[in-house]
Amino acid sequence: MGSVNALAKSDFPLLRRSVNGQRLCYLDSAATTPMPQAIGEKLQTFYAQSYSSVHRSVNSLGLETTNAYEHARSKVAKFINADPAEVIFTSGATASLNLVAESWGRENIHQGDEIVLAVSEHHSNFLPWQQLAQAVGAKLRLIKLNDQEELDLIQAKSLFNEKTKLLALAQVSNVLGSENPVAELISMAHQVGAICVIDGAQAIPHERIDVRQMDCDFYAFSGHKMLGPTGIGVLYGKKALLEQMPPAHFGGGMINYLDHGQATWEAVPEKFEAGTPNTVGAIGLGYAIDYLNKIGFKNIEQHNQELMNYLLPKLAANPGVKIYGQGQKLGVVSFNLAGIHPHDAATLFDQFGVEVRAGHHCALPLMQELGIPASIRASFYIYNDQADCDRLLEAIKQTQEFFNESC
Amino acid sequence: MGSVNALAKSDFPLLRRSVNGQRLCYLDSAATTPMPQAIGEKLQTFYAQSYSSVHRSVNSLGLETTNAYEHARSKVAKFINADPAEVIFTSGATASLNLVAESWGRENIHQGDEIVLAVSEHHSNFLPWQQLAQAVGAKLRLIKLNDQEELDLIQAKSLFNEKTKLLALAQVSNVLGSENPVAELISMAHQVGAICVIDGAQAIPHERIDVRQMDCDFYAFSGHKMLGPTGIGVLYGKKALLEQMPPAHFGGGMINYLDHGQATWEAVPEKFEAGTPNTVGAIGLGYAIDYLNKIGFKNIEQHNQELMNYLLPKLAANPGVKIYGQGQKLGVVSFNLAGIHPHDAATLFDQFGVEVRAGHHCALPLMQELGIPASIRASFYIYNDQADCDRLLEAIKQTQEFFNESC
Amino acid sequence: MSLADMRSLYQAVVLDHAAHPRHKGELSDYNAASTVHNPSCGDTIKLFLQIDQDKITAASFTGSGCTISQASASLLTEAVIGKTTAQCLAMAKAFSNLATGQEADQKSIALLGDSAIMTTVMQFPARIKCATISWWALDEAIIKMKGHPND
Amino acid sequence: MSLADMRSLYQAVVLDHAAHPRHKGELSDYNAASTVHNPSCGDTIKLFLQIDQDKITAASFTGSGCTISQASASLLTEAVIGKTTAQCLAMAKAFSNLATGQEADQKSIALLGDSAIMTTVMQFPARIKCATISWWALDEAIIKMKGHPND
Ligand SMILES: Cc1ncc(COP(=O)(O)O)c(C=O)c1O
Ligand SMILES: Cc1ncc(COP(=O)(O)O)c(C=O)c1O
Repeated sequence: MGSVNALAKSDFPLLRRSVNGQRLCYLDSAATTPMPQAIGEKLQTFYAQSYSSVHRSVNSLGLETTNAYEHARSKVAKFINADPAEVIFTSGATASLNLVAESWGRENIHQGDEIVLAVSEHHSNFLPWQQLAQAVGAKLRLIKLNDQEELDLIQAKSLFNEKTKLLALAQVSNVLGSENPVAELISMAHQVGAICVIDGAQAIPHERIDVRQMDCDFYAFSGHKMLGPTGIGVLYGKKALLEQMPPAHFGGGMINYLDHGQATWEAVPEKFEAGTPNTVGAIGLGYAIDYLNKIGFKNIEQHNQELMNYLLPKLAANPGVKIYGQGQKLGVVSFNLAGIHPHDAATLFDQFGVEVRAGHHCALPLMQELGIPASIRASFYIYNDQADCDRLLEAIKQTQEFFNESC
Repeated sequence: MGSVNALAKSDFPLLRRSVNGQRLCYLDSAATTPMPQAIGEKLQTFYAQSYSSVHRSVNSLGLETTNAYEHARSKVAKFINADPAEVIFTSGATASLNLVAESWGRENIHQGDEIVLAVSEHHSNFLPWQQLAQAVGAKLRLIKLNDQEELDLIQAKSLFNEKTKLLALAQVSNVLGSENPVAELISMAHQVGAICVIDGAQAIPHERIDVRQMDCDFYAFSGHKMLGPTGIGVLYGKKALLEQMPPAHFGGGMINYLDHGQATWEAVPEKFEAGTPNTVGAIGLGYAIDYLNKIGFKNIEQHNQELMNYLLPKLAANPGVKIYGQGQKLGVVSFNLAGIHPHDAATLFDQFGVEVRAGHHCALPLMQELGIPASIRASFYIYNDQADCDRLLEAIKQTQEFFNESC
Repeated sequence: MSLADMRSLYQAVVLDHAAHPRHKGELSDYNAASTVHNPSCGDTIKLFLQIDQDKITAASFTGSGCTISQASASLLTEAVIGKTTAQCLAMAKAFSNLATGQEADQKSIALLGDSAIMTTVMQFPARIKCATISWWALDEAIIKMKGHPND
Repeated sequence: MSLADMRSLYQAVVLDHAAHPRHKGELSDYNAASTVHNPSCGDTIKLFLQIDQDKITAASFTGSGCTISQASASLLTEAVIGKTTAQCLAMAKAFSNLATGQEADQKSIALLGDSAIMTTVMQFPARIKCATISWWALDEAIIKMKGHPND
């Protein structure tokens, strides 16, 4: 073991299991993160001791659950520096982004309008806008990559004009792993009066987010990529915007009154939370936030940076390795091995217990821009250590030998 | 204790807690059900031993999770007698019903068309259709109550005509607790070529569902009302219909290809599952199905019927009690106490640890039809016993005395 | 069960106001009004005010609801008649603060008079909305008519 | 790690077909074709067939993909030339069955010839799709041209 030790590896029993006879080397945190054992136990306790239904209850048990649910909302609000009324619980980042498209988008994007997107957007922040644009006759304008394979700010500048109604942008790309120039792009967008939707799915596990300072209009993320349970996500929106927007889904818990067939809506955030919410999911997300706060983002950032500083030079030194994107990596690195298809490589890695992702990473426009069908992606988080980097490097070496010998 | 013993009460630690110094008497199962301890433990084990991301993985760990997720889908399919490709996982019944409105509804309901709904629909099966109708200029036609306060089949017959495009109907009302004449209404709807959306949220915990035999076109329900975790639900749809429908949400995992800006969709059910699903929620729903199958619907139905047979005559014998709906009750009974507002009654009940629901139960059109602002609802399930009925009856008596003395 | 707790919520004066609400019915003349719903139960309170030279000269309410909401509305109408709109806004804020367990300034509390009795609802968190909705209606009716105090 | 397992997946003939695919490129004359994507990785196979009097007289493919999908497509083209469309449909079904660990009838297996080697992919569930997509394309191309066998 080198100097980079895992933060709290022992909290994750999953990482002690084996895969194909090897101890698991989990390098797919950008897809989803394991949940700390203690959070699972707390959720179990909640189900066993307090679980009931939220809202609309006049009984004590229901109130306990409602308070726990709203307490989770407050934790999220504090975590991203928002007001609790600005925090909408959804089933995940994809649902959050669709909500913006279905509610704000349908009301505000019209024929001839333009939407600016990065070519590196995840399908979840690409397709909703593409489909909306097709439906209303608006136009997508793509921020391309410069020769560092990072977003091209100069080209981006030329995309904004008085027709631009929206900027949809990932804070951190799930393929390139680099932080996009969000501040600059938001300011370009706001200068022409456009609204900014930031997809924070890959950023929020890695850095302290302050939506007010960022001045984004919407911010979306998922719980399962930040040590929380599955099926829960968040949409932050500026209150003034949320208040003007119509609800996107309809059902229990989101109306104020229904009279002569006319419905009026509850205040935000309830207006956007039709139906029984994922109560325990939200509470679990709250626990994940407690956990991250306890470790502290200073430690998280430093840890991941040290891992990258260790790994990247060694990876780059391998002449058969092509790394995509030359920016600083937030724990995520995508690459290809010369002459070896990423699927074949991943199958070999898997035999070593090294679990990476191979494919297009739900970023086909970026793959097309990079001129590749797919890539290998290794993504690291607080429980990974230098030994995991070494195992990846060794798996790469063996894979290269296997295919070079064989061919 | 009388002859009606609870089925498996000991599996639910929640029911051993106290509320306001009294042992909990949980009579709000129509809102949500507690989760058996063993399911929580299994989910914890899953997170600790196998959890990873579904789909799009070429690694062994991801495949394990994908298999568990798809196995849960097969369990659901078998449970309702459908094909796995016809089972879409959603975040709950509300999301399922909105999905039908957003996808099938927007394509197929046009100006001048008519939608038939029961006046007793839950807001989650009322508002999506009301809003759609308002948006496109279609018309809602309501099935009213007869003098038994059950759906009026004779009046219903007069509502169907060649303009009817859709019947949206709860199988069991969450207020009246009675089974609606689903077979008759579906057949009326199909005769005029209309599509049938059945809201099974209240039926599925109580009886064996066979969607093929029922011949509904869509069927929606939630996991958290059938002993499963929160944040998971199902939309069943006939495969031929699902295949024709456009997706309602867009994101990772639901496209087949994206080329020159044109997206083509994955096959069903993936087409409708954009984004990372509530993997563990779906697996938990699978465990809940195992649990229900083990107890057996014959036992569940008999148990709930025995409870109702015990409770209802005693409740009806109290001259200050007005019960709504004269049909057979599937564990759910709504009533009011003469001269006492349901909120005041529920607050008193709560002091006795008797947790009921008081309010409009997200069924304002029904409340307006019944001419009341709200009601008390007591709902029973497998863990309730005769002692719970007695405690409700006692709470009613004390509440009546309290307010009658006081006034 | 603690019937004593119940008696503190349902005091004689509360039950009396609920059973015999004061100023119930629509005012024949009014120049400010507001309707507020309690979405959790479907209860509705509509409040009517006649405001002359910034003073409440008449107040009434309609709508159905539980003992708590009816009594609170009835007590409210008694408390506000004769008060200035500024006093009313201060009272609404004080009531809402007290009912949710927060502090309020003594002067405003004094203005509440008998109506302050409803703030015992604080001990029954599930019922706080029942007691406060008529005060929200007051706040809203005045602001709708006069604009926001800071405008 | 078991490199032996890897050798059973990546046998010499597989690597050879992947490195030197047979019949790669668009046919100048063809009367049936189909494109199939593997949505999990973005791989694409486009298959071209010339069918004369119900016999495959020429076959080729284009598209990019992993060793498994390229080798499988290459082996497929070799296997189908000279077969009838009915034989091809039977082969596609047999291949897909074997690759997913199910049974297939001996006659169809015999028709597969060398291409059957790809069904060892069965031991690598994550890669089954890679091996089968060219066979789906075959099935689709024939059915598109001729209609469903039961029609
Ligand atoms: C009849 C009925 N339909 C639909 C729903 C909505 O279910 P959910 O809130 O879980 O989405 C409910 C419960 O709230 C219900 O009782
Ligand atoms: C950048 C980015 N955006 C959006 C998403 C979608 O998140 P989810 O699948 O949890 O909805 C992901 C992850 O899949 C992502 O990496």
